[in-house]
Amino acid sequence: MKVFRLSQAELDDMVQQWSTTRRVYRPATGRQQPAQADCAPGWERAGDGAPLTVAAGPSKASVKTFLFPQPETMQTYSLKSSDPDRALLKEAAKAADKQIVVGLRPCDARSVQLNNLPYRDDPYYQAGLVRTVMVGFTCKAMCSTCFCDQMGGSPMATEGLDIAVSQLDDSFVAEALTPAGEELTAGLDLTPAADSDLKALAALRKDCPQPDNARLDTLKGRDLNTLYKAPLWQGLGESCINCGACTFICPTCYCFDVQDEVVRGAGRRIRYWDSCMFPLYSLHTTGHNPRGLKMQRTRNRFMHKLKYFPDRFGPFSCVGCGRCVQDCPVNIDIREVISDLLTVE
Amino acid sequence: MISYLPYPVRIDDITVETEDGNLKTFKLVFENEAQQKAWKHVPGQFAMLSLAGQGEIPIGIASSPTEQGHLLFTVNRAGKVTTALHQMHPGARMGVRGPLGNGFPIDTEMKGKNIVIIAGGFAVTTLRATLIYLMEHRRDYGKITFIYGARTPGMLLYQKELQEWAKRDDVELHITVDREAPGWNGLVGFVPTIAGQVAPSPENSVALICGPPIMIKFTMPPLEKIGWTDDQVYLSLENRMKCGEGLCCHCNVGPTLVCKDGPVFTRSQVRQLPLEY
Amino acid sequence: MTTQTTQTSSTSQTSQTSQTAPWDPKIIAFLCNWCSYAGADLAGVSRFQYPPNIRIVRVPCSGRVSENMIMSALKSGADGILVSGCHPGDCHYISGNLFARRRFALLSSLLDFVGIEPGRISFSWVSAAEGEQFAEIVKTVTERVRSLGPATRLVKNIDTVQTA
Amino acid sequence: MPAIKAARSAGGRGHGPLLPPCVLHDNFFYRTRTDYMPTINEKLTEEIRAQARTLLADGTVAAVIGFARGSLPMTVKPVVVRAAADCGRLVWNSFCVLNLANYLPEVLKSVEPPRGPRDPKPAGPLPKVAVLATGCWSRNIVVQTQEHQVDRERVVVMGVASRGMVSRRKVESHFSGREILAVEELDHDLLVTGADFADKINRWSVVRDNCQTCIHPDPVLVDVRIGEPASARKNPNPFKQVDDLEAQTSAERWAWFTSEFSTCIRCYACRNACPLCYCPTCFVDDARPQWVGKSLDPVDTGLFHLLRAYHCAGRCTDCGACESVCPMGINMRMLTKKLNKDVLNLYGMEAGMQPGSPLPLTTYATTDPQKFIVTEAKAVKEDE
Repeated sequence: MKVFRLSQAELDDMVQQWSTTRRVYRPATGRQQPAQADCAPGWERAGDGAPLTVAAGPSKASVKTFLFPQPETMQTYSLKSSDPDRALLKEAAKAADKQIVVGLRPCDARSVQLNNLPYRDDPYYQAGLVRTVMVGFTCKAMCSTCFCDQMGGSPMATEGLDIAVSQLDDSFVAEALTPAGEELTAGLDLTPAADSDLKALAALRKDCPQPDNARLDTLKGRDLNTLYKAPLWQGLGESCINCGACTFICPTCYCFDVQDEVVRGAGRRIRYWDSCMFPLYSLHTTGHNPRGLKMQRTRNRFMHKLKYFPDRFGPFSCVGCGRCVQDCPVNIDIREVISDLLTVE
Repeated sequence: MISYLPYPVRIDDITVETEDGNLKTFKLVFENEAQQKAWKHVPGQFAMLSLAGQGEIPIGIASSPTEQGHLLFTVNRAGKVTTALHQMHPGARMGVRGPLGNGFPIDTEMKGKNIVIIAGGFAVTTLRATLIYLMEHRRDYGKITFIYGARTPGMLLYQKELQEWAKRDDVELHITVDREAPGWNGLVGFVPTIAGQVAPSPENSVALICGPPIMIKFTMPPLEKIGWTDDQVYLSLENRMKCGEGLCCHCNVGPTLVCKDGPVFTRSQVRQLPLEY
Repeated sequence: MTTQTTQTSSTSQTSQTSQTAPWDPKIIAFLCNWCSYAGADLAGVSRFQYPPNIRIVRVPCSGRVSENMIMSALKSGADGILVSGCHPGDCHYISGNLFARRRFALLSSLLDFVGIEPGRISFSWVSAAEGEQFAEIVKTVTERVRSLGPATRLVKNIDTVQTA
Repeated sequence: MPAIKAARSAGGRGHGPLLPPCVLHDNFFYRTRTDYMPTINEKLTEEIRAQARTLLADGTVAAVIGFARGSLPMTVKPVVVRAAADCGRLVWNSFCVLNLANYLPEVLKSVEPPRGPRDPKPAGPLPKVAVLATGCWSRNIVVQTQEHQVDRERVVVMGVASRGMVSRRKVESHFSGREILAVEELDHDLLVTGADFADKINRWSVVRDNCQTCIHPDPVLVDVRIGEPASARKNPNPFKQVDDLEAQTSAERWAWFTSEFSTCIRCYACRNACPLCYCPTCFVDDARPQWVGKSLDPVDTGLFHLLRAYHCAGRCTDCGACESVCPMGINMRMLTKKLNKDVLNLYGMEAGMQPGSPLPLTTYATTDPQKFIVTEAKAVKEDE
């Protein structure tokens, strides 16, 4: 691991240098910018010379869009009758060049690891992991909606990052944590961090809230059916409008739907984000819907995050970024849901 | 690593199975011989049928692994993809992705046991695969009882095979229709009633039940009365699926993913799940 | 986040052919069965010449044409759309075209508002006896669309789709 | 790292450490003052609670749809109260941006005695539901009645004159993204507090665009009056934003449209927050035929928004819920506002203002303008 000390100007310069040879993305700054042609909503290309500032708290859009694009072209085909390969599906050509995501927070970096539990055998996600270098910023302060420490993360955590940038008083310390991260810093004229910087960083890390999920872990031992039948879902379901806002801004929601699109004889099969909040999600062709009620769908989302996923993989499927808390149209607050679930008899 | 790319296949033959024309059996042949040789499935598993421009659907494999060289799928016309599939002709290209799911425990729990197969309507498809497999490996299993019902004689699938099986003395066949019908000399009555009359012994036995939920609901009490337990009964669940690999989460019933952990479950497993199927 | 740079062989063929062949407008015409379709028929029988650019979709009534159909045609790459029904008062179903008139007025205004060129989508009344008028309208509409050039706005093109 | 510690050590409310300090009672600081006078909204809150209690206690209604306090500043949570004892949860403030009419059909159904799909309707009147309604929400109830989604007989409208709801986004952008930990509401000002700032801003300056241009703040249906009726509001041009855009060229408008909707993530919050969107299967969910693709293709996103807006033509009351709930801050209200303008200009109608007459698109006049018809346009040209 290599550690460097950077001023703001040096940091900007480093990003600028990267952007000459690679695509570098950062969270869209200020008011939502019109998406650039090749950017997902909420992200923009870095390297335009503007100083890199990362607002407190998680970025508006989560990092999952880079590993789990919306949409992902899975296969392509032709439906032209003249084509001998008519209706033959072929793997879609994929970009393989490295892309750099700058400015994600430790919670998002952790979400990449969590999603990797179900997606460890998914070719597209794995290819995305290989080609995406993540340059994260640790959090100097937690927002009032942040609760990463209670979900097993920490504002100063580096898990999942290739380079972790931490702010000291007037400068930054960049830790190149992985070979991919070291490769990015190689060849750049960077000042190695002094012992005093390392000490200050260690002190920050020691001082910040530590992962503490002891209280939540009691959920793992609870009987599934008791939680499933808890009365709290009724009220939640009544407030919920069943939009997909929470699931689409959530870094750890990973459901997808698959669909074919054909335009003038050229077709592709795509997968795109789906939400268990939508009635169509579980609707059978017969018209039967196992989760036909709003309440059942709301319950499914929270139970998946807090019970089904941990039962299957261990950790909770939530990193405590607080995006859903901020943006839920009807103020369904997962922290309240957790608190209420903990008190279910 | 998962591959979402379907194997290219050709429709070799299409059989209209039922009098209403809504069920057709598609005989599919691999375009690539190596892929055909590599294909191995267990009765009870399903595969994704893929139509370029339409989408993918999960369908139970109706052919037994012992039927070499092709795959059979019996498809009910219901939605977008199945309607398009029903309009296709022999020779057309489509795709198959799989096999997916767990299948019936033919080599484990079922081995050496008496097998009772209870099927209703067009849920018989994977049970056809199972029965053929069992008959090919007849010595590995005990007594085989096959109870199958449909609404009318014309709605019975695989009628030719049913006649052939009826001639065999190593399979006990009970074919029934819901109501009296002209020209039908066989059993009349709902599957649960017939199952109660046949009263298969639970001794060293395993039951595989596939059919509409209402049939399963009423088939269990008569069986329980004569001593069947939930652990002996295997059911096959269905839910909306997209990936078939346990990723897309569409088919979850509580923590269980039908596509990955199922579709075959024992009845005691199913009873522990929330009612989301 | 990455532009899909590589396409299937067939897709690139498509774009090549569309580049090499001279562009000629494709216009989807939704014609009411009782008046405009008969008007088009009459135009044919009476040998009134009109441009071969329209592709006719016969509908029971102009009131049957929904915004979904019009937008779907736009999305699929139609350069122009013509919806034609009976003259007000002549509707086979008494008032289908009068309901349609309100809906089309709002739709064309909304599409104009978001920047779809006004000439792309046209509405007209043609009776079964107006073969010549039908030919005239098709000429007018075709010329208008031709002067606008190929449609690009709201035309779906899966070659240039972003993947993130 | 004192900042992190501060956020943590402040603890939370009774629920345990998950909730940070911002969930403290919004008016906590204000109430401790000696010169305490209840604000307009506090008085309205008390009145709502009292009326709801009465309605539930005497059995007039089986449920009351209202708002409860949210967990963050400037949020409220829509709730259905079914017991008089729970009416203390109800609140009224300037952040009630959701349209409660959206919940009405479903809650009406939930209070009916359970019955199977083929069972006949039970004899006798079905239980009623009370709902809070401002001008626009009450107009939506009118539309719902006209469209037979709601039985007017079963609804008790608790009419509140709207003073204009505050846009959370406007407040946040006023403080350029600095985190807001508490907002106290006075009659004409908001006291906004963050970790390192406290400021007083004028309430009207951050009221939502649709409320600022609203000319019908007072409910058109009132069964139980809450507070005073609003005085008539004059607005020289409620369609100013639309007019400004119309003045631009076609290419400029297309540029606006593509950039405005490019950040859409297709979460459908706008659709689901809208009381007009009650179709069992939305056109975007149709598979046969599939009208609109489902991914983030700009064409599909654009088509979704155009068709969604168009389906609201003649029915939209400009309540602004769609815009308020959008997590990406898209101004999709511009499209419905444009349609509202056309409906008013062409047919002289405003949604929900004429309870007795049919909706504009379910009727016609033989004299409807048809300038856009090709035949006619050509004839006019010939005349010239």
